[in-house]
Amino acid sequence: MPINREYIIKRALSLVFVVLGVVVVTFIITRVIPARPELLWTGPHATIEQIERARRELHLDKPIHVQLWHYFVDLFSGNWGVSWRTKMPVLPSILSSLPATIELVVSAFILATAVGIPLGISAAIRRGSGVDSVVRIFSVVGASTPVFWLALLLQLAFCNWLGLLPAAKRVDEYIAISTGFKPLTGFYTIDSVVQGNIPVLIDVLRRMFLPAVVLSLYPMCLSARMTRALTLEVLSELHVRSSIAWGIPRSRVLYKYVLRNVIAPVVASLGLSFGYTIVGAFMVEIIFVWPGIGYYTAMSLLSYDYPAIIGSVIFVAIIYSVINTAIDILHATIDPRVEL
Amino acid sequence: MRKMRIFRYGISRAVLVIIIAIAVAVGVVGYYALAIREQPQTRKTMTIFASISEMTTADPSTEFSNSIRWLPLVYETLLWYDPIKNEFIPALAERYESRDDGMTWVFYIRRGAKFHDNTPVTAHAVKLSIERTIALGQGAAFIWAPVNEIEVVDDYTVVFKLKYPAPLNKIAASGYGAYIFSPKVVELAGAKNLTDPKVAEWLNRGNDAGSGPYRLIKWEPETEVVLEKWPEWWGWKLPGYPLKSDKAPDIYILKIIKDAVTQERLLLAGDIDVAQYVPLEDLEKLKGDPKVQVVIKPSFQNLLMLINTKKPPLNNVLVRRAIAHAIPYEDIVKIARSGLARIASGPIPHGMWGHFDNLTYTYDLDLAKRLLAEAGYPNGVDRPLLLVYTAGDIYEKRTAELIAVNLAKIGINVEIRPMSWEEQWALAQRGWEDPEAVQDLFLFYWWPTYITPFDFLYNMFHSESKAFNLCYYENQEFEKLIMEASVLEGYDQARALEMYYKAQQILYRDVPAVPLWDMIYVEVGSRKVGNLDKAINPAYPTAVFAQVLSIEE
Amino acid sequence: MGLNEIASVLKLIKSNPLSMLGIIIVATFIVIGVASPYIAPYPSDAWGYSYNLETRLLPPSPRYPFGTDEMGRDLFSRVLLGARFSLIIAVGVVSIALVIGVVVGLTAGYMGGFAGMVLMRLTDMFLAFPPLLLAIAFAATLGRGLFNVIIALALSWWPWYARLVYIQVNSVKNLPFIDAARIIGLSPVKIMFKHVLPNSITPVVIQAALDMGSAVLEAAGLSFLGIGVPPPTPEWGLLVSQGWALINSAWWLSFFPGIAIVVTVVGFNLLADTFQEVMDPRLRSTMVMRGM
Amino acid sequence: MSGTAILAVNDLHIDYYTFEGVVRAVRGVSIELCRGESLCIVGESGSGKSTIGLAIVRALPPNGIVARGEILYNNVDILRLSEEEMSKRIRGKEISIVFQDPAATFNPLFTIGEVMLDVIAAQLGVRDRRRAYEHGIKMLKLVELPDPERVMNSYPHELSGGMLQRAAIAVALSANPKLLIADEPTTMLDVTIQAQVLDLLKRLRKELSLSMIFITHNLGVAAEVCDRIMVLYAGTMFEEGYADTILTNPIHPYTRKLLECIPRASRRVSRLRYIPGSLPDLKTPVSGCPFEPRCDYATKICSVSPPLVRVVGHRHRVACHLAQEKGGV
Repeated sequence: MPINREYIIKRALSLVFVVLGVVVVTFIITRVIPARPELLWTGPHATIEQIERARRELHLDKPIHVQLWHYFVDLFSGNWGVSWRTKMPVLPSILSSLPATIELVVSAFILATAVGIPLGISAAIRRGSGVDSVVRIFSVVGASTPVFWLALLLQLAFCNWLGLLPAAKRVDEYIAISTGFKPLTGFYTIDSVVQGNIPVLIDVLRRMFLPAVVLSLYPMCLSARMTRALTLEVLSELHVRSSIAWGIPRSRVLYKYVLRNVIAPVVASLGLSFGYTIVGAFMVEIIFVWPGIGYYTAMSLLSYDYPAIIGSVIFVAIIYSVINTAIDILHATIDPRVEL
Repeated sequence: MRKMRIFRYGISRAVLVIIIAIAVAVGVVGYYALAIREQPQTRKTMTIFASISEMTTADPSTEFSNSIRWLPLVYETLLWYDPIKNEFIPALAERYESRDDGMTWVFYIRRGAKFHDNTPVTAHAVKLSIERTIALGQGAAFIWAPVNEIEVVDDYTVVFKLKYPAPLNKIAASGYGAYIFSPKVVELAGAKNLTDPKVAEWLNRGNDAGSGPYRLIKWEPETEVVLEKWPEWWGWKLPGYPLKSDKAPDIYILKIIKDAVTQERLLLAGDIDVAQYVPLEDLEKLKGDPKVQVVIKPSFQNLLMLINTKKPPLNNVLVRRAIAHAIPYEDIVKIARSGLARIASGPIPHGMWGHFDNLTYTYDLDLAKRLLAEAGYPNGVDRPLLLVYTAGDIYEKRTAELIAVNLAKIGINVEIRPMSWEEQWALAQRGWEDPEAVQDLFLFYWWPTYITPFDFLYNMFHSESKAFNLCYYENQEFEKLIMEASVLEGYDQARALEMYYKAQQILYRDVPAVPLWDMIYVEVGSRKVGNLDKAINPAYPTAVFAQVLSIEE
Repeated sequence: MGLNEIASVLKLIKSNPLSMLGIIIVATFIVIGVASPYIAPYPSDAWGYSYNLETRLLPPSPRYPFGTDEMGRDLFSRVLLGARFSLIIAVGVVSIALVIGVVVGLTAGYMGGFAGMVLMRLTDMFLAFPPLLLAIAFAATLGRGLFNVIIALALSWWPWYARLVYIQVNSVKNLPFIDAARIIGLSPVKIMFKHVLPNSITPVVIQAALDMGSAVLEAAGLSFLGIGVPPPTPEWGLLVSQGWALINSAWWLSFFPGIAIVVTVVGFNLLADTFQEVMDPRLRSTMVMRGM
Repeated sequence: MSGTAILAVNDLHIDYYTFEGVVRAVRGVSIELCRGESLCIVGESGSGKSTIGLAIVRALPPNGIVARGEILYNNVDILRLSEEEMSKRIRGKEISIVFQDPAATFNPLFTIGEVMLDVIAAQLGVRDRRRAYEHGIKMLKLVELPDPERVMNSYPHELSGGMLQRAAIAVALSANPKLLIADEPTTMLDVTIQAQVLDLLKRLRKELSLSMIFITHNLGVAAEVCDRIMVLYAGTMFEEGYADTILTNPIHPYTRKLLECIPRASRRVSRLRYIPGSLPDLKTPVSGCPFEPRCDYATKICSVSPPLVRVVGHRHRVACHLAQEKGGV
């Protein structure tokens, strides 16, 4: 498989520009749109002196391009402001809640693609059949379901009525503390495996199951729909028929040739799925008391903790851009036609 | 007729295999997830307490908010106060005396008490702690306003000299701003002195400098706070000390769980041991559940509707009175709190010293209409009134809606606006300069910093209390009465009480605010948590004194 | 998209029961949205102007098909009225976003050059955010309220339309009749709005109309996060979120408003699917003859 | 005669199912192709000529369905073979195909070599990749591609149309098929390249003694490469015969029109001729002759009943009501 080093460098460079763009947009939202940005930044308990100080710290007394410059400098030197709610600096709080979110989002994301793509393919190759109808209806209904509503209902059904799964939290403190579990990396699944702590691993998986399933639904439907459409498109292309007509066995054509044609654009579209997953996490984490970035953001939203909200927004947007770049590079290794 | 389907079998078999593989994987994980619920041997006893709000700061001098849920476990004051029995429980002070009509107070510090850093608790530490709190001047520092000077007589005797008589025993028992901590923090934090911001930073990183029965071992203010029993605490060894139990939990965890439903679920699933907020509608069901116990205790927290007395038409006392009579107090208690509140009678809550029972407004729409007509609004008020409340508080939300429905009946339209507390308070602050630009009605909780009627009356109704007098109420006679009463409280309680009553009668007549209901606290605990009712004290709202709990295995 | 495509969409809708269902749902949603204040069985309950101690938290019954809430109000009436707010939000968001998107896309596409590039780079910057995240930032900056929700969502949506218009304009702008208009000496603004726009707008407008389902969904999400429409507005997302507080004993409070969201959005998505099959040449390619 | 026929198509009907309705693309076409012979199927686009080619290798698009008829290859009806037998026994090593659009024939994500090696491995059973590779190089040399090594390792987007078409021919021939279907192989190429590819095909046919079905819309091309010509219109056969017969003595009015459309230097026509009118809608059944609306000689009967196929000479068949009368012209 050709890996074009030049392409990767180009892509990484353009990532820098995308991140700069993201920062500019947040600058517009936070500094240009509000009439008095310092009030949002200090919170209402602030005294006149504190507000004045914030004005100076945010460089609001300077011309706008100087403000933008300082905005960049502050962000890249890790000075993301202080939350009103917790009185703690925003960036460390976000970073400390990062592993919980990654663990959840990645599981959901894997689940979504691992189920969604095969569903889409199987629907496409039996277009018009019962399987196809079921997949189509499922993907439409799934993509139309508010993730928070589904989370509430499944929690009610599985935890309250059936009593099969734990309602919330990431790990049971009883089990964690009594087995001496130490969160080293913050990824509890990894930590428990490394420490050979089976009870914690099982507890963590049980607790992750429901939120991950809920979170995966929307991207799952999205990838199923997209895969179905793409497979239909590829199957109608001439090269499929020519390969078969030349005598390559049909199964080989499907597994080797068609599959890669479908996977390449599906991979390219995973970024959007990821975007939905991580924003869905805002709502799912608050329902399942999952102490990740989503929980932090949702809590900040409930109390209008502005620096924390904007910090989370910038952070998530940057992660999203990075993931998209990684996905583009992955796509380029599958599809030789891709050029910048 | 033959269909030429090229893509008939091949790939679907592969997809089938993938789907089956995933299904099997999910099934296996699911099986383990569901079937194996191995509960390992617990070596330590543990209590998990669900807190509805995140912790704020960890600085005992300035903290004036949610951290009261753990501060009294890690830090100690000189005294604790039991407002229901109206008696003091010795803490770091073994005993105390007041002299000169409440102008001088002497506290005798407990020998053998030490801080978690193993330095002894001394009179000097007490002086430094309180002086730091006063010097920083934040949070509840105002409680020490009467103090003129703190003198260290010897290592175990400290004397407070006051500017005017005041109940310093109650002040010293305050849930905020009265904690004693180790002066060694200066050294540990690498600070120049106690007021150096480095001390606060060190504390807010999750360090503690207390002397209480528990130590802070994990500080994640947004998700959880973990306390561990400190075996060296003097109280464990003191026979007959009321605020302790031999079976107190080894680990006490404060878990932040932001909503009542989840708290209830986790409690029923055994994931947590004490839930402070459960949906009140579910309470009857919970009472019947053998796994849990429901503890109901009166509180000193009440909800009032502050009226903007400077903005027409509310600057007319008749309009305010009409509003007071148009509020369905009984319905509000039934619907908003499922009956778990008492209809307020005056701004001082039931059960507290200074409360009087005959200050309730009647719900009488005819009277309200008459008053409104008399005020010159026979057809109702021509503009909608803005009622603000704290977003996310369902009790306030329901109360607000019920008020709006009923005021509409007498021709007053109300626009309800939920705001975050921060926004709401910021808006209301502007009212002192421009009362026309701010809200008309403000749903407002109050609970005392230390237990005195003065705390309620001064903060919400004295014109010098710009921060919380959000009725913008000014009345010389009233202010004179409560200032005098607060001084008398230190040595002549009967006369003070009489003056507090007069003051409340003025409020009843002027209606700067409508007291709505006094909250009844509900805590639901697992059955294995014994002594839960004893661990709750309305003077320290929302705190559970874990050292009193008795964990049954 | 011309008459032919519209005709084939209609044909497709007639032949496909799912598309038919979509039409029915969307039509019902619009009718209820417009008429709900008049058809709700308990109008004052719907607006939140009443309460009733006797009927608190009743489960669904013939009298109260969706049950009652903690204030004793009929949830069915409230959900019906909710359709109105969802409709207002959906129409508002889509039309504002469309106007911004068309102006930006048209200017960038027709003008081209440096200005066009700058505009499109700006559009790309907005598109670098995951869906809904930008709306969250805007909503947090603007504050709660129906109008602010609409603005926040619209401000985060216009880039999609701008790009769509841009692509359309680029495919149209070099057609002979545009050149002709330019030679005659018509002003660029006139050419843009009189000639370029009408020939490039149809697919964008259709896309926007079908996006109304997503607008309903995202507005509900904002309400759930507490930065959407404030209570006592019976907005569906808000109703679900408020029902959460009582879900252990009164499941219906969250269930029915959620169902309303799902059904409405399904309706729009089914229609969108139908249009997509007709308009997307890649999906269509399997239906038309090839290589004959 | 049927003994030497390598391919016999009898009464073939093919339908496409579309949203607009069922398109009857091929309506009862019969073909007889002798070993070593080459047949041109000529028709306008939409006449169904490519569909027949696809049907012979059983590679119709998913919505294309053979409604009736048989396709006998060496007396075996390949429509009755299973997909597996088709791939194992027929495709590639007996019948192979070259398509019109060389860029779309190759999967964009795979090198030419990968496709070729897969064909060689599947049809010739050459599992050893080096041997297969050598064979592939040999095939690429056979189609006169310069630098075959580079072509092997190139992705389709890296090669020109002409090179791709040569590569496609090489892949199609790599398992030594006996019958090659060339579906307008030159239409999408530059004029100079067209001639080269045609020459190549002619040469290969001789060298490898291939039978060939050459599908084109251009009678001129047909005359150049083929022994026999079949004229197709709206899914039905109008005229079939030896190339020189068709060119010198066309009977069907449509064939004549087609001949008039061939641009010739000698004729000095001021503008290119074309046949007025367009193909009939294939979704609606036609009661008479499908060419009737465009035909200069149409009579009453032409719109009422479909013309029968008549033999008018040695291996010369015509489907026209007027054929008998005008036969002698």
